[in-house]
Amino acid sequence: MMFNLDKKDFDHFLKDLLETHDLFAPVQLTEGVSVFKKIDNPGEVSLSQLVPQKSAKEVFFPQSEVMFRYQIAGNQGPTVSEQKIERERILLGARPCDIEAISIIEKVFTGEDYTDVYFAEKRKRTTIIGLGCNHPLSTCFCSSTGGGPFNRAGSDLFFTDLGDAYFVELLTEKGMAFRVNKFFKEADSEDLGLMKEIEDKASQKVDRTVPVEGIEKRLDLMVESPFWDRAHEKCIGCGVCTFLCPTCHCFDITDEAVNQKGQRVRNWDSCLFPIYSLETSGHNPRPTGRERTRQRLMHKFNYYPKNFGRVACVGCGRCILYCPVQFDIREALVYASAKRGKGRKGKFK
Amino acid sequence: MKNPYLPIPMILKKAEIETSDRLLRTLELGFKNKEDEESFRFIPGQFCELSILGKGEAPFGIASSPIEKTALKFTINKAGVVTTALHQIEAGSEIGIRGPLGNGYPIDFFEGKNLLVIGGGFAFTTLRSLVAYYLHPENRTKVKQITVVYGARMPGLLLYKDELLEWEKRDDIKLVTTVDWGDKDWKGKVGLVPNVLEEIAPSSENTCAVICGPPIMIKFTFPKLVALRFPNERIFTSLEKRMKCGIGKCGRCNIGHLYVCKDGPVFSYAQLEKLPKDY
Amino acid sequence: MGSEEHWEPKILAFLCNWCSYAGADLAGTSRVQYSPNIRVIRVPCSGRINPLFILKALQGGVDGVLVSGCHPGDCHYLSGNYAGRRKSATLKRFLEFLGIEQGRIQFSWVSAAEGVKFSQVVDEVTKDIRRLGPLKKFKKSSAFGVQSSES
Amino acid sequence: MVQQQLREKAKELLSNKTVDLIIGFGEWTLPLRTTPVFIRTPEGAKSLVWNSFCENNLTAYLHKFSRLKVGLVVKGCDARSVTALSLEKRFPNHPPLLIGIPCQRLVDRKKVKKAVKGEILQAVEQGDLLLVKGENFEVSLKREDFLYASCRSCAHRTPHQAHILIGDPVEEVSLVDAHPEVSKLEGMSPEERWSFFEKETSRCIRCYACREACPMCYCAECFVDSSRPRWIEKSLSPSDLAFYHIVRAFHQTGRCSGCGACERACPMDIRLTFLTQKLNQEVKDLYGFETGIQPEAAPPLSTFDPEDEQEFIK
Repeated sequence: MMFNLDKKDFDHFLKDLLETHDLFAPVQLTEGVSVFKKIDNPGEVSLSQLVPQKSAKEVFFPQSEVMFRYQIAGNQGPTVSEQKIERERILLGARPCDIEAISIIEKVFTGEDYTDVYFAEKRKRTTIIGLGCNHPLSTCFCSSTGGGPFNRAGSDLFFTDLGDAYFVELLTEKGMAFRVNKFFKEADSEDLGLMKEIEDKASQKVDRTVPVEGIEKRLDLMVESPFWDRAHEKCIGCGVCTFLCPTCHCFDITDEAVNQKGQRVRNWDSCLFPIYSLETSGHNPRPTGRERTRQRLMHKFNYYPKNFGRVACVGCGRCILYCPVQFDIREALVYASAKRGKGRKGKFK
Repeated sequence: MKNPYLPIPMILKKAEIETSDRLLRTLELGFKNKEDEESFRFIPGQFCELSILGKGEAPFGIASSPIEKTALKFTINKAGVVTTALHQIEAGSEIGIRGPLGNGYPIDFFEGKNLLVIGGGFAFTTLRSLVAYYLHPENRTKVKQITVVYGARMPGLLLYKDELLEWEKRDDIKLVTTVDWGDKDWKGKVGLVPNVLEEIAPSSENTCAVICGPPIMIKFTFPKLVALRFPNERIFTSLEKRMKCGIGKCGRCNIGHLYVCKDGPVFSYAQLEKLPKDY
Repeated sequence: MGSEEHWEPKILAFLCNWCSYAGADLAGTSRVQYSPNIRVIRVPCSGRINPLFILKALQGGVDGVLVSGCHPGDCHYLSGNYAGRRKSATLKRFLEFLGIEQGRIQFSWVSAAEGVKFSQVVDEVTKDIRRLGPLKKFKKSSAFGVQSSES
Repeated sequence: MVQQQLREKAKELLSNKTVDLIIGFGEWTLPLRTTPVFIRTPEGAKSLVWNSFCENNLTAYLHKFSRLKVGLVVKGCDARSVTALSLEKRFPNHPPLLIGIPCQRLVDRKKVKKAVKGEILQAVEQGDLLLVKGENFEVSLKREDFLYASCRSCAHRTPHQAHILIGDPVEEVSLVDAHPEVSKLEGMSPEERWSFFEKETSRCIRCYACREACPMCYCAECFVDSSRPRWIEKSLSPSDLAFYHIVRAFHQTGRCSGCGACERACPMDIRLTFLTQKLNQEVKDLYGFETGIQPEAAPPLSTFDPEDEQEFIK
C-alpha cells in the first residue's frame, strides 16, 4: 500500500504518533553530530545527517542499559526488580543499513537456546519506519554487502523523500496498522514515478565494488597472514569504529551499587580495547593490536558468516568516516581479496 | 520470556578453605526455591555464573557431581573483586547463580571407553565432578578404567584431600598424585605432571584423555599425549576465557566462530586445531 | 542527608599522619570544640593525595573536601607537602574553572601543635560550605545515577 | 617544495639505515584527511605527503614501536610532545629521530564541512586558498578562516628540537590569541561554565579516542579501566562522563603540547582542548612552565619550588 505524506503535515503526523507511542528518531546534538534518541516533541527530529554517529541499534540495545535493580534488606536476601517497557515504540528515520544491522544483531540476541530479553522485547514492540537515502555518501557501500540505499528489508513502513512530501509504503503487518492515518493520502502514479527515479539514481551512486562476496572463504586462509602485522599498525585502539558500528554488539556487565542499593548494568564494549579480553590472572589471549584488529575484521567477515550465513557489515561507512586515523575497512577487504603477488597487495596503508 | 540474565537465589550452606595458601575456598550452595532445585539439571564440565549483588558476576565450573543431589559445590580462587567477595561471604547468605551453562564433558562419547583424567592445581574442580560422577555405583559401568593424574605445586595445594584419600582406597580407580615440592609426609610422586604422565604411560587404547590445568602444564602435557598415540579427537580440555554473559551474547569469549561459554568450555583438540589461537 | 532544609554540610578531610592528624588529635584531647561536619581520613602525607580521591569524594556525596598537611619545611618526608601543593593548586584552579564553586575544596597547613588552628580551619571550611549549600554539580544523585542512554 | 624534500630525506634515511621505520603522513581515501603511514623501504618514501591536513600527532605511535629506530615526521606541537615524553624517560633505548616541518597550521575539516552543503569529494590547497569540490558545488575558501582553534593559539610552530628541519622556520608568535573557549568561559559564571562543560561531555560515548590519540596517555592501565580500586563506573551517567574528562585532562597538567589530537579524534565533536589549554595556562602562570620548550626543565608536577604560590592554603 502506498501513500503520500505532505511534509507540511509531518510534524502533526509525529505529534499523533507521540500520543500513542514512544518515538525514537535521529536528533542533532550539535552541528554535525546526531544520534537516535527518544523524542519528546516533533521539532527535535532531524533527518538531515545521512549517517548519524551512533546507529539505530541504540534504540534496541542502548549503550548503557540497566538490566535489573536490587535492594538488599537485612537477611531477607535482595529484592530484584526489572524494567518493563510501557508503550509500543516507533523507530523513525533509520536508514536501510541500520535496519539491516538490527536483523544481524537479532540473530545473536535471539536464538534457540537463550533469548536476550532486553533486546527481544524492544524489537518485538517496535515498528520500524525506514527512510531511503536519496544522496548516499562516497563512503557508503551498502550495495556491496547485500543491501542498498532503498533496501526495504526489515522496515515496516518505508519513506522516500520526494522533496515536498514523503512517499510512504506499508510493507508488513505492523506497517499495515498505519493504513488508516489521516495524514496519509493515496499516492498517485506521479509520486510513484518520482520515487522510482530517486531510487534508481541513488542506487547507481553506491559503491558495489567492495569485494565482500566470498570474503569468508578467503579469510579462512588468512588467520595467520602477515597482513595482520601491518593492518593494525595505524590503529590506535580506540572504540570509535566498534561503538559507531551498527552491527557490533559486544557488551560488558557490571554492578553499580552504593550501600544496599544497586543495579546490574550492561555497557557496550569493544574488542579493540586491551582489557576486553584481559583475564584476572594477567593473561591476555589477544595481547596486541594485531590480534584485536584481526578479531574485529574476522568477526564481521568470517566468524559471524560461519554462524549466520552473511557478513556482519552493512556498508554504512561510519568506521571510515569517524576513524581518527582513517583505517578504511574497504581497503582491508580489497587487500584480503587481492591475489598474492599482484599489484594491489602493497596498497594497504 | 524467561530472562537468562536473572540469577536464581541460592543459600551458602557451608564454606571451607581447601588449601594451605588459603586462596581456594569451596562453597556449598543449596537452592532457596524448591522449583529451582527441581529444574536444575547439569552434567560434569558445565559451569555457573555466581553473583554477589553489588560486586558482580563471575563464571565457575561446577565442582560437585550431578549425583550429589543436596548441594552445588564451587571452588573459588581468590583473585579479583567477585572472588574476593565470595571468599568473604558467610554461611547463610544469599548468592545468585545462573546456569548450568556450557556444554560439559562429552559423557556420551566417553561411554564404554577408558578415561584418563589429568589435572593441575585449582583447575581440578570440574574434573572432580567428572570423576565423582563415574565413581557413583549408578554410573561406574559407563566407563571402563579410570586413571587420574593430579598435580599441584605442594601437598597443601591439592584440592579435595579427603576425597583423594578415599579414591586411593578404591580399586576401581587409579589415582596418581604428584607435587613439585613434597614434604616429609608426602607419599605420592614428586615431579611435573607431564613427566609423571610419561612415567606411568597409560595406554591410549580406547581411551579418552581430559586435561585441565594451567596453560603451561597443558602445553607440555599435550605432546606427551600425542607421543602416547592419543588422537586429537580423544583429547579434551576445558578452556577458560574472560566471560560476562555466559550465554553467547556479550561476545568476548569467542575463539574463532565458537564461544567458550556456549559452544564450550569443553573442546577436543581436533576442534581447537582448526581455530585461531585466541586463548 | 534528608531534605535541604535540614541539610548539614558533609565534609571529607584528608589529614596527613604526622602533622594535621596529630593537630586534630590535640584539638580533641584539649577539648577544643569544632564543627562536627567533617569525616577524617588519615593519609601518610598531603603529597599522597591523588586528585582522584577528591573527585571521588565529591562524586560520592560530600559537599566539600579539606586537605591538610605539614607546614612548608616540616614535612616528615621532606618535600611531600611541596609536591602536593602543586597538585592542589592546579586541581583547585581547574575545578573552579569548570564551575565547581570556590571553597568546595580547601587546603591548610596544620602542625601537630596547632589544635586550635585545626578547629578554626574546620569551622571556617564548614562555614564556607554551609554558605555554598549542598553540592549539586558532579554529584551522583544515588546508586541509580545511570539513565539508560536510550532516553 | 617541502613535500619533495621530505620524501628525499626519508628515502636517504631509510637507504643508509639511519632508521628502521619512518612514520609520516600519506594520502588515503577521504578528502581533507591524511593517514599515518609506516614506511620501511626507500621506495616507500614517495608516499609521504605534507599538507594542511596532517592532523594526527604521530608521537602517539612511538609507544607501539619502541623497539625500532623510528624516524618521525613532526610539527611543532608533535615535537613538544616528544620532548615531554623524553623528560618522562620514555625513550631509554632509541630516541626517535625527528624530521621536523615548520607548521603552517592545520585546516579544521569539520569546520570546512559545515561551510558547504553536500558531501565534499575533493579538497586541494592552492596557496592561501582551499578548493573544495562536491557533486554539485565548487568553492574556494580562505585557508586562514578554517584553522583549528588549537593551531590558532599555537605560539611555537617550528619544531626546533628536530634533528632534521625541512623547510624554513616560521615566525615564533609571541602574542597569540588565547584559546577562544578558555577566554569565553572565563567570562562566565560558575553555573554557566559547568553547564557548558557538562553539555560537551554529555555527548561522550567513552570510545576513548581522545585518550588513544594522545601521545601522553600511555599508562599501562588507565584509571577508567582499573577494577581495584574502581574509580568510576563504565556507564554513560553525566557524573561519570564529567569525571572521565576532568581526570583525562588533569593528567595532562604540564604535559600537554596543545596539539589538539584529542579533540580531532573525537567522533562526537566534543570540545576538549579548552580543558588542556586552561591547564597549560595555569602551569605557565603558576610555575612559568611550557610543555616541550625547555628540554631540561622537569615536568611541573614532578618538582617544586619552596617559594611556590600558596595563598590558597589556610
